[in-house]
Amino acid sequence: MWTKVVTGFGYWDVYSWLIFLAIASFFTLWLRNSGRQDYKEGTYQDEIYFSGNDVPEDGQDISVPADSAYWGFIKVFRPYYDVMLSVHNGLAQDYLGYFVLSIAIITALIVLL
Amino acid sequence: MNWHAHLPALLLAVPLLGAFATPVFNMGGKTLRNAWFIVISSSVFLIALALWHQVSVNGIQVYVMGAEQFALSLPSGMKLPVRIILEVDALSAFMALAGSITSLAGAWFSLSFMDRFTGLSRFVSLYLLLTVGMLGMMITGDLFNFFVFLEIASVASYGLVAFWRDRPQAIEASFKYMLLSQLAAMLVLVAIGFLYGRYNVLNMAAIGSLIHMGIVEKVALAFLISALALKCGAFPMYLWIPDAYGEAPASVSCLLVTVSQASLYGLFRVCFSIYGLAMSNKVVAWILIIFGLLSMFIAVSMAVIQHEVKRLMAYHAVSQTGYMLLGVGVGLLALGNSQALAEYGFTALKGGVFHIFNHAMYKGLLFLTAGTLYYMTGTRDLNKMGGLVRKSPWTAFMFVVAAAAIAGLPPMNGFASKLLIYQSSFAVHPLLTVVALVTSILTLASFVKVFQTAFLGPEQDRMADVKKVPATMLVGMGILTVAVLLLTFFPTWALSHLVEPAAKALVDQAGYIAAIMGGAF
Amino acid sequence: MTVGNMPFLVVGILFLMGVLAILREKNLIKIAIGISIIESAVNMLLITLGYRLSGDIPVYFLSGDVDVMVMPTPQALTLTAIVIALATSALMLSVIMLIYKHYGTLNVDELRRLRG
Amino acid sequence: MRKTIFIIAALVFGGLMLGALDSIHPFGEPGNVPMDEYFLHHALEDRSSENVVTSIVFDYRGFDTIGEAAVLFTAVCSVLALFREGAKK
Repeated sequence: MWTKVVTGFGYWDVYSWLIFLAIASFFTLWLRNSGRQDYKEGTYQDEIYFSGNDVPEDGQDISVPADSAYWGFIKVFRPYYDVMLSVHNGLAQDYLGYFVLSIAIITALIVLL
Repeated sequence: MNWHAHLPALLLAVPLLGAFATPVFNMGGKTLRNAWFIVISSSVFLIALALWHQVSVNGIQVYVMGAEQFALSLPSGMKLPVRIILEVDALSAFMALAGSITSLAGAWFSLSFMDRFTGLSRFVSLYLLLTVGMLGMMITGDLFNFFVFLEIASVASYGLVAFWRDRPQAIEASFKYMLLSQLAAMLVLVAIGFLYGRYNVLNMAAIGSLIHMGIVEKVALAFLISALALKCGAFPMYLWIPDAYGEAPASVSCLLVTVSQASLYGLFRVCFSIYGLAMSNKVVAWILIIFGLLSMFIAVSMAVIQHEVKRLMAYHAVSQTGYMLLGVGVGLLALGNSQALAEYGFTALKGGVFHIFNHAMYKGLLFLTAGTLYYMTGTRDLNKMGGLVRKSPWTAFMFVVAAAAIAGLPPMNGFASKLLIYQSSFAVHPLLTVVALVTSILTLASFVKVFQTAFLGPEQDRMADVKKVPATMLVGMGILTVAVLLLTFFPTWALSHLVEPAAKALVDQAGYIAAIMGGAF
Repeated sequence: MTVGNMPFLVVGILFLMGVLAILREKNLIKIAIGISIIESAVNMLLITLGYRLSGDIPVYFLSGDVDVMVMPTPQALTLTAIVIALATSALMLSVIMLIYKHYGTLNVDELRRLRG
Repeated sequence: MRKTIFIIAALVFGGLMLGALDSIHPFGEPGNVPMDEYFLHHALEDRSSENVVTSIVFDYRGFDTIGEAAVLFTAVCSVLALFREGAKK
C-alpha cells in the first residue's frame, strides 16, 4: 500500500517491479555462473580478439567517440537538424527576435480569441 | 511568542543574513567560510522542512511584513491588504522544500569543486543570494515583491554564470542570458503596472478576488505568461538555457534548475490563483500544452546530437520542463469543469507537480555528476572521456540512478510522474501522449550515449591520472541520490503527503484568496 | 488643452523604441542603452499611472490646501525599480567590458562561440 | 527576411501594448483608489512622516527596500567577482 501509484485509470506498483528485477538479476547471475568451467584467469583466454589484428595498447584507439553515436539517426534526420541548427545559431539578436515573436503571438492569441 | 509563525520570514531572512555576512566570515579563512556556507544552507533546509510541516498541519500561513500583528492581513477599516504579505500554501511550501534540498546539495558539492578558484567569498554570497531570490519568488504573495525577488535571482545568476570569467564562452552566455532576462523582467513589471493601474492593489490574492477580464487584463496575462515562460524555458524562448546552464559551475547549474522552476511556479500562480476561473476560455491552457509539447520534443532532439556533457543535460532540462507544462496545461484545461477535473485534470496536475519535485532532484544530480566528470578529467567534451567507471564507481552508480529516473524507466520516480501525465493527457488527445512517449525514448537514448562514452569502454591512457573525487562532492550528490531513491520506493507516500496537497492548493483559488481577504471576499 | 491619454501612449512608444533598438543595433553599448530605454519607459509608466489631475505632491507640509494628492505607491515602486535598473545596467556594462577584453570587438554578431 | 519578421512582430506587440495602455483608465483620473487613499490618510498618524512616499518606501513596503538593497549588493558582488584578482584559470 505504500508503493502503489493510482492513476485514476489503473494502478502501478513498485514492489512488483522490484520483484521482477530481483528475478531477472537472479537469472542473469545464474547464466553467468553456468559458463565454461575451463576458464582460467591470467592465461591466453583473457586476451581480446580484435579481428585478428594487434590490440592497441591505449583503450582510446578502440573506443567509439560520442560524435559517432547515433550516426545513422542523425544522417536520416539531416534536413530536420539543418533547420534546427539554423534556429540555434548563437546570435543574441535572433534569440531576442524569437522572444518578441512569441510575445506577439501569445498576446494576439489571448486578446483576439 | 510562537516562533512557528515566523517561519516564512525566517526562510528568507536566514539566507539573506548568510549572504550579507559571508565577507565577514571570509576573513576567518577557508574553513570558517565553508562552515558558514554549510550551516546556512542546512538551516534553510530545516526551516523549509518545518514550514512544510507547519503548512500541511495548519493550512495556509500568512505573514504580514511590518504590521502590528504579523497575521493581520487587512488593516482596520480596509477591505484590501496594503502591506507586503508572504503567503505560503502547500504548493509554495512544496517548491521551497525542493529548492532548499538542491541548494544544500549544491553547497556541499561546491566546497571541493570550487576550491581551486579565486573569489570564493563572492561565490558563496552570490550562491546564497540566488537561494534567497528563488525562495522569495516561491513564498511571496505580492506581485511587486515577486518582481524584486525575480531580479535578485536574475542578477545573482548573471554573476554566477560568468563566474569563470577567463572563459570567453562563460561571459558570452551570461550576456545572452542577461539580454533576454532583462527584457522579460521589464515585461513582468509592465504587467504589474497594468494590474496596479486597474485595481490599485499589488497583492496576488486581492487581485484574484477583484479580477474580471478586459483587454488590459488579457495583455497583462500574455506578458506574464511569455516572460515567465522565457525564464523557465519554453520552445522558441529557451535558447539561452543551454548556454547558461552549460557554462555555469556545476553546483550553480544544479541550483539554476530549481530557480527556473520558481518562474514556472510564478506562471502557475498567475494562471491558477490570480486569473483562475475569470479566464473563461481555454486559449491559455492550449498555449501551455503546445509550448510543452514543442519544447519537450525539440529540446530532446537537440540533446541527442550534443557532445558536450553539460550542454546535453541543459537541453534535457528544457525538455523535462515541457512535461510539467503539459501536465499543468491539461489540468488548466479541466479547471472549472468539475467532472473533467475529477476524471483527468487532477491526475494531470498531480503528475505535473510531482514532476517538478522529481526533476529538481534528478536533474540537479545529473548536473552534479557532470561537474564531477569535469573535475576528474578537466574537460566537458564527451569525445575526450571514457572508462571512468573504474575511477569512480560511486559517481557512475549515482549517474545511473539519475539517468534511469529522467528517462522514466520503471520503477524510478520519473516513471511515476510521467505515468500520471501520460494517462491523463491521453484523455484529452492521444497525440499528446505519443509526443511525450517519443520524448521519453529519445531521453533514454541520449543518456545511454553519455553513459557509454563517459563511463564504459576500455581503460584509456589519458584517463590514467584523473583526480580522485573528494568526499564532500560525494556527499552533495548523495543527498540528491537519497532523495531520488526515497521518492522511488515510496511514491504513494510522496503523492499523498507532498504532491496532493500542492495540487489541491493550485486549484483552490478561493482558499488562496480567502486566506488574505477573509470575510471581505 | 487636454492631453488625453497621450502620456500612456508616449510610454508605449518609448518601450517599442527600446525593443527596436535591441533588435536592430549591432553595437553592444547601444544594445545596453536600448535596455536602459526600456527600463526608463517602465518607470515612466508607473509614474504616469499614479498621476491624478491637479494633484499635489504627497508631502503634507509642501502640498498646501489641495485635497487631491498624486498617488504615492507608484513613486515608491519606481524608486525600487530605478535602483534595480541601475544595478543591472552596471553589471551589463561590466560584462560588455569583459566581452571586449576576450573577443576584441563590440559587434553582437561576433558572439557566436556557443551555438548548436 | 528573418529580421523583417522580427520587426513586424515587434510592431504587432507594440500595437497591442498601446491598445492596452489606452484603456487602463483615463490619464489623471484613476477613479477609486482605496490603497493609495489609505496611505494618504494614515501615513501621518501611523508613521509620523510628513512625506507619504518615505513612509511607503521605509515602512509599508519596507520589505521591497530590503530586496532592493539585496539587488544592489548582488550586483556589487557580481562585479567584484568578475573583476577579481587572481591567476588565469
